[in-house]
Amino acid sequence: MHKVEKNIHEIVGEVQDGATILVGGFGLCGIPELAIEAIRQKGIKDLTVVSNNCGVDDWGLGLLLANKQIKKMIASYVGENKTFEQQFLSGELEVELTPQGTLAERIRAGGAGIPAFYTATGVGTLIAEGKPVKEFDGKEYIEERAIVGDYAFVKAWKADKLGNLVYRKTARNFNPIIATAGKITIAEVEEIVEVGELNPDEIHTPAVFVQHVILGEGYEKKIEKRTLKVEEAIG
Amino acid sequence: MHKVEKNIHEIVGEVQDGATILVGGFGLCGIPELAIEAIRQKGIKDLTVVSNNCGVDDWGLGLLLANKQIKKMIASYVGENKTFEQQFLSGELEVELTPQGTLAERIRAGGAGIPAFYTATGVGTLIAEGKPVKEFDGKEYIEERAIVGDYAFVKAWKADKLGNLVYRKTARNFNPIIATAGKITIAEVEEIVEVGELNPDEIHTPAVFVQHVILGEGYEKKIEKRTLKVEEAIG
Amino acid sequence: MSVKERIVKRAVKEIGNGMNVNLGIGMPTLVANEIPSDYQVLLQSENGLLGIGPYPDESEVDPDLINAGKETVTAVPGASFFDSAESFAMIRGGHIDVAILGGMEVSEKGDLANWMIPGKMVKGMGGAMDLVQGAKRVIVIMEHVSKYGESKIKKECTLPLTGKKVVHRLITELAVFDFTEKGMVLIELASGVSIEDIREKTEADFLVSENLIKYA
Amino acid sequence: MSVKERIVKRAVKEIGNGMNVNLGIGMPTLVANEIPSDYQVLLQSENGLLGIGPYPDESEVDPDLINAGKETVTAVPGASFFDSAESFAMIRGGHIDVAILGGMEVSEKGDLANWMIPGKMVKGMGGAMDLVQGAKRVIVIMEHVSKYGESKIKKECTLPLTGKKVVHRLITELAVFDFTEKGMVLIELASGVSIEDIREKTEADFLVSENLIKYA
Repeated sequence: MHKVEKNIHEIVGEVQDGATILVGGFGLCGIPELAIEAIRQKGIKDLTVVSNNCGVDDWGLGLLLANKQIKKMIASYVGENKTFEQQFLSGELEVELTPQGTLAERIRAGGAGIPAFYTATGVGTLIAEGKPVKEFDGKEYIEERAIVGDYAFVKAWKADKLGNLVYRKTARNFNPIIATAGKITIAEVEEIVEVGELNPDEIHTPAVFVQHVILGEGYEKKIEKRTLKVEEAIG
Repeated sequence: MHKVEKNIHEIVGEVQDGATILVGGFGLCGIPELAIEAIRQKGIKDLTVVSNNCGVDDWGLGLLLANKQIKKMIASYVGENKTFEQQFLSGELEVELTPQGTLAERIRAGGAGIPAFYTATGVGTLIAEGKPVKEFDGKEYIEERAIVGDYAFVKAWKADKLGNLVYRKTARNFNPIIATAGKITIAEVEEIVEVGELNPDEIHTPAVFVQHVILGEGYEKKIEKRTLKVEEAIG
Repeated sequence: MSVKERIVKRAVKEIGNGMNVNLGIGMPTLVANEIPSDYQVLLQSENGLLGIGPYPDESEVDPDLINAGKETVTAVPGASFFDSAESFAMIRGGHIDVAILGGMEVSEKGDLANWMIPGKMVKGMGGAMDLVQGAKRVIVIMEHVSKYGESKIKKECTLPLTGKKVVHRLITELAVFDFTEKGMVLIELASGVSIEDIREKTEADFLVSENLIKYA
Repeated sequence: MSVKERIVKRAVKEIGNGMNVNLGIGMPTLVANEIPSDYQVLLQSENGLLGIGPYPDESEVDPDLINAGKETVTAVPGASFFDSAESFAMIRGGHIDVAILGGMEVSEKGDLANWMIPGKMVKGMGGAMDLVQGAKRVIVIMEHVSKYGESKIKKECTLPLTGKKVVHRLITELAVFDFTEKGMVLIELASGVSIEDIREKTEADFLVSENLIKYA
């Protein structure tokens, strides 16, 4: 079934206030720019957002934060965003900080029908508070729960019209697992090819996980820390 | 560090009697033929073998079974092998049948440092006996434990000299997860290319998981059920 | 039309256009041939393929390309390959729209037994236990009675279970049942079959749907 | 040589040829520059890259290629990209030989605190909690005392922990300690530093190795 849609605004229009959305990307790398902008324009409120980071003040998920659309954020690192600090301190924003590997595994578990798993990550720290602890082979582990989203928004490099996805370099990051963990998954991509053009051995996200594909244009792909070779930087 | 070795027999020579070995493949598809033959020749005994199937009477893991080298088998389906039945009924062979998805997830968990996870698979069946049960969101799940092997033997299509692996079609199957779950992982491949020749976006198993790479020759790739289009079969 | 053909022709109606479907080994595999040619359906094979194609001709046979029944197959355009953990993430995670499986016994509660017969050699459950728990809809297809004339639709399964309360719909050559909160419900009768015929050949208790469909 | 340089030059000795290594953000990142050029070391970046290369020149800058510190980087030949779940499977599963991380406080039991200061804005732990539990060896590098002259090596950490009993080795500009069953052991002194100097600047109790190495 071809899944290519013309209009991200139509799809985003179905997202209800209060929804849980999963958003791909690491920092500003590999984020679904179009979806974030469409959600901002639509003004959907009280969102629970699951994403490794929360963008910067004027880009990425920072746009939704600035617009006060986020009620709760589940992330591993939010240090690049000043708006975040303000809303958190004022109590407007609820935050669940999760170790990055645990966040990734919780999302993967959500997509894979695993309701909970054990990890040593966070044992003996604040993260373990309130979580069941169990010993395996003499070592302590904590139980972590799966995450599933009402919607998952991912950014891929290429899609075919069935929704098979291929990512590029480190823009892959959380996107493939987030694609599996949304009840509805929307992929925005830089290029759409005909069915059969992607090598089936090289597909990162099989079409079964993707409900809608959107062709994006004019990706800004902002860079947070443009770091150059020292010779170049000086020279 | 280049990991290409000349001699599978030397590596297999390090495997001790009583070791737990994980073996890739589904049926006879994508099995490490060389490693199995080397283990047979070396006569390593009392092996615990984790593999989805146990080959057929005269090929694949069936060779080790015929040679009475397997003490315990952890698998999801062993119905293609008559030797299996004899040894099982005579009590020579211990068997732990595990649902295929649970087997795959247990192996993945072993490679990923997850000691245990919950699944609905097998709830209310023989498989659940003796396993902790826990309810999440009103539904029952059973706890399943991770599997780690002393050695993991996989078959890939191509490797580079660092040990990055690429698989071909459904010969991928259990191989990538098994590659992650061995304390020592040995990959045998049909072709070895120079470092840098594999596209980093298309690598299925990153080099970190692989300790030794062996170039195989003369793969038989036996077919269990050669099934043809009806027209062709008749015509 | 043979009993198998009848069942298969009814079973294919469970597959909608655009669905992702897993067909079990044996009779369920035959359902693939009946899928309307204008449908875009992706067939999943739990060994790591989404988009099973027809059996190959001689020149296409590839030992690296098999289905979960270990038969040589082809892959359709748009197919993808993946490892076994991802394959069962698809299945367990509820991404497969329909799984069609064979059965040895089904109970009135929707329990399924289809993997072992005590006393006979245990072959293993393969992916069946995962499929019945994970697929959005689980359709069992089987003959209504055993070769000894015994009902395979039981009050309680006598064989070891594959899954408990997992069957959504059961299709036999005589009837179709749904499993609901209220119990097992007869929803369709095959042509020339009466409710009494079904009662006689069915050990399980069942309700009769108000919208019972009879095939003329 | 600055304090940082000293620490970094000592830290690089923890990296052996052929290892897979994760370097934390900040000072640990500088260790990469000191790895002998004839070593084949793969640097892992937890956002999904094994084989980090040097920073790019202008023409190589690619917004799709960053490290865990969100800096633009390159990838070495033989590098691979993967998703975040696989990246932490690598880390949590014990496939990374060495992780070198910065620290705010280390306790004599090998506890590490390096992610939050109560009262200051919480930024998040990123991948640090996974790294300290998963890497085969966890090396912490930090200055011996705070800018207020207080020992950062504590009897008990005062800051919230990143991990409990996770540090294998601690490297400061003055000394190197190992964490063993018997307790924290001083194994190396920097040039011109005495055991008494270390006792004075270290709140934690420690043993002195019989094979204490002194750098002339």
